[in-house]
Amino acid sequence: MHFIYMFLIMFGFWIVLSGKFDAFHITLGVISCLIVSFLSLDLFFHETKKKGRIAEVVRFLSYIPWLVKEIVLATIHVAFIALRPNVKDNIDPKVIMFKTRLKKDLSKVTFANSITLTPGTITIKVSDDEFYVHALTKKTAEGLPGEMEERVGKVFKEFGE
Amino acid sequence: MIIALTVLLTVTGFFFFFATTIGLIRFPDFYSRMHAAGKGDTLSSLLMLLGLAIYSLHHFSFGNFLVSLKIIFIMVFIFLASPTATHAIIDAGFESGVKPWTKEEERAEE
Amino acid sequence: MIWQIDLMVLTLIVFCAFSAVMVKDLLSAAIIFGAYSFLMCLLWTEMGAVDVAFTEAAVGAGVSTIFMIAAIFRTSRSVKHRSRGRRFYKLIGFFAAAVTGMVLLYGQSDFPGWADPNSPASSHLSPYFITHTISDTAVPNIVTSVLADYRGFDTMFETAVIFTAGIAVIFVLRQYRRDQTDVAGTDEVAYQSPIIQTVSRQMVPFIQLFALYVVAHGHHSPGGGFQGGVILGASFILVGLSYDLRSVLKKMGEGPNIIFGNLGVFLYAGIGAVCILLGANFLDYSVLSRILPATDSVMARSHGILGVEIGVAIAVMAIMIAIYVNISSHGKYDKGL
Amino acid sequence: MTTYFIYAGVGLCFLMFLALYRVILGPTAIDRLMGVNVIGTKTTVLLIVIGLIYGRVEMFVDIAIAYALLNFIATVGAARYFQHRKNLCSVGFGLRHKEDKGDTTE
Repeated sequence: MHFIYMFLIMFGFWIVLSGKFDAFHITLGVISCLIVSFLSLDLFFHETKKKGRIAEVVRFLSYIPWLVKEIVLATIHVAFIALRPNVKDNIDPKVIMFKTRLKKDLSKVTFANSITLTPGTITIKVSDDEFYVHALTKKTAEGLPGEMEERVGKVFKEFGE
Repeated sequence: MIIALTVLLTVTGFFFFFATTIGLIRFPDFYSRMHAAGKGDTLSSLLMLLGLAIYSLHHFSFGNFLVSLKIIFIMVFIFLASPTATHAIIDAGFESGVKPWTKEEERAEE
Repeated sequence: MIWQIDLMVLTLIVFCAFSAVMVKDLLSAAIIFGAYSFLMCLLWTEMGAVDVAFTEAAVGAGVSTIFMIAAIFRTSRSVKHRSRGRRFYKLIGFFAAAVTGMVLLYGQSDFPGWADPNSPASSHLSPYFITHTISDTAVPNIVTSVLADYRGFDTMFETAVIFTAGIAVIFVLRQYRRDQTDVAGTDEVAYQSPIIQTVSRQMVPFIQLFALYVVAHGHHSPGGGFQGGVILGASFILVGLSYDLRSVLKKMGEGPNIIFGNLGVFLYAGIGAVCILLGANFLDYSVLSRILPATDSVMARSHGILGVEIGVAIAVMAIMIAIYVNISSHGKYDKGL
Repeated sequence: MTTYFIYAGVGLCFLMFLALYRVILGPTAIDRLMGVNVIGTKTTVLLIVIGLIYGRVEMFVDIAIAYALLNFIATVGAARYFQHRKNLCSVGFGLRHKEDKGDTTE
């Protein structure tokens, strides 16, 4: 079952890459997709999981607009600091540590990368449930884990429901 | 219309590239420089690539549409890879024991 | 050629090259050399040499940087610094380099100008390739048809050179121990980061498919066997980097890898040998139309090129993996970078 | 529009000069790695810009994809080095620092 999913995803990617629809190239595409699916199936679907994957993808996509908004804010934030005359007065970096309630690897990864992309914070290290985060200012440090953890948890159905 | 959008997106992206590269030079320590490098690169390259993807739809044809899709694939890839690379670098710095710059230390030195 | 960008990139390259030579720390030198390769690729692209740029992007920017870092990881990171008694030798070295540079510059004046339409290459050879490629081989990308058909013999030995390099690395570095199987070593520490592991796990299949696309579409777009093979090898290297060496060896063990390397070269030479058996010259693919169904001699050349490219890709992929595994594990196949 | 893209390309090259400051002057190896990563993303964009100037994007976009992929792999590879060798070995130019301490582990 996973094999078929993976084959279809790979074949879609091949169509985008190839852009040629004669029989010869389609055959090559099918062979290539089979080879890749055979080679990397265990990498692509690591956690053997039940249904609900599609719903998860949909929820993840609905999470992205919020993330994009945060990225824009983050870049403006950094740009603002960088272009102002005295950099050292405007920042007050510190490393903070907090524990997360997220369990799954995938949600931890999403959370960590979201932290990296949001204003003034970068994930330094993730070990088990401890997150080490470098924050550029005091204000951004206080905002963690906060709203984002809720949102990521909702995407991956972490907190029961 | 398409050209106006392209110019708008690329100029915005270029501005962010510029600002964060300035940040790359001006920030005091490794970690805060990484803020500039990681965040700035992601958004600005996404914006510029989006502008270029839209521009390649200028003369619409199926081939150009596929080119746009490929550029969008690069965007998705950068969206995933850039924060990961940032994390890899900053983790390497943390592992090898780079001291973060803090305001307290600055004051103590004075 | 866009001279504004050309000038800027060239200046950047010179800066990079100088600092890569000047810096004492070898790891920094390797990293700066990566930047040098990036810019070099940009320069080739900007000059219109797309296939060369692709090779530079695949080999120079990606894989060779990792090879160098792995080599530094297993050896030493700093240059031995001797303060006295070296000045004389340095002076000799500088003098030799200066003389060679001057001779090269002098010899360069006899070359035809950049893109000179009257030079022998572009008045005799190139027009033939440009006008005959489609009618001879039905391959739109001239570089591919020149590499794999018109000068197929040359490319075969290029593949053999890469194969020899891989064999040499295995011979020099590989250490066999009696109490060890292929997948040994229990003290391997994986990359301590779930983020990098998860993201690269999702990316590896796409990288592999892209590599196969590059191989299969060498006829129509830049790329081909070499580039596709390197990227395919790089995907395995990424597995090794983000997990550990064992997961690479689980996918591509030592034995199968060497077999693949041999198979690639064998495929190339074998296609040539089949041509001899069918009564034509070595690597004259047009005669393959007799055994391939529903192909005329033009399409046979096209398919012959594809077969050869696949052979190159397999060989290059296997050799890339072999070199990475051997360098990064000191030939012990236990712990990677 | 071609002129606009040429200016965009020149601008990106100019930004690469700024990033090259970090690559060349360090101070540590990991700062250099950061600078190289920044140059890498700019190059990916610049490749497509050059493609648009030549009007042959479909050729250049493949290189840009390969580039983005391999930039990531190289960065991970270089970062992986520091997982096992924990010293940064802060050295600058041979011109500025006469005595290098060098790597002492192993």
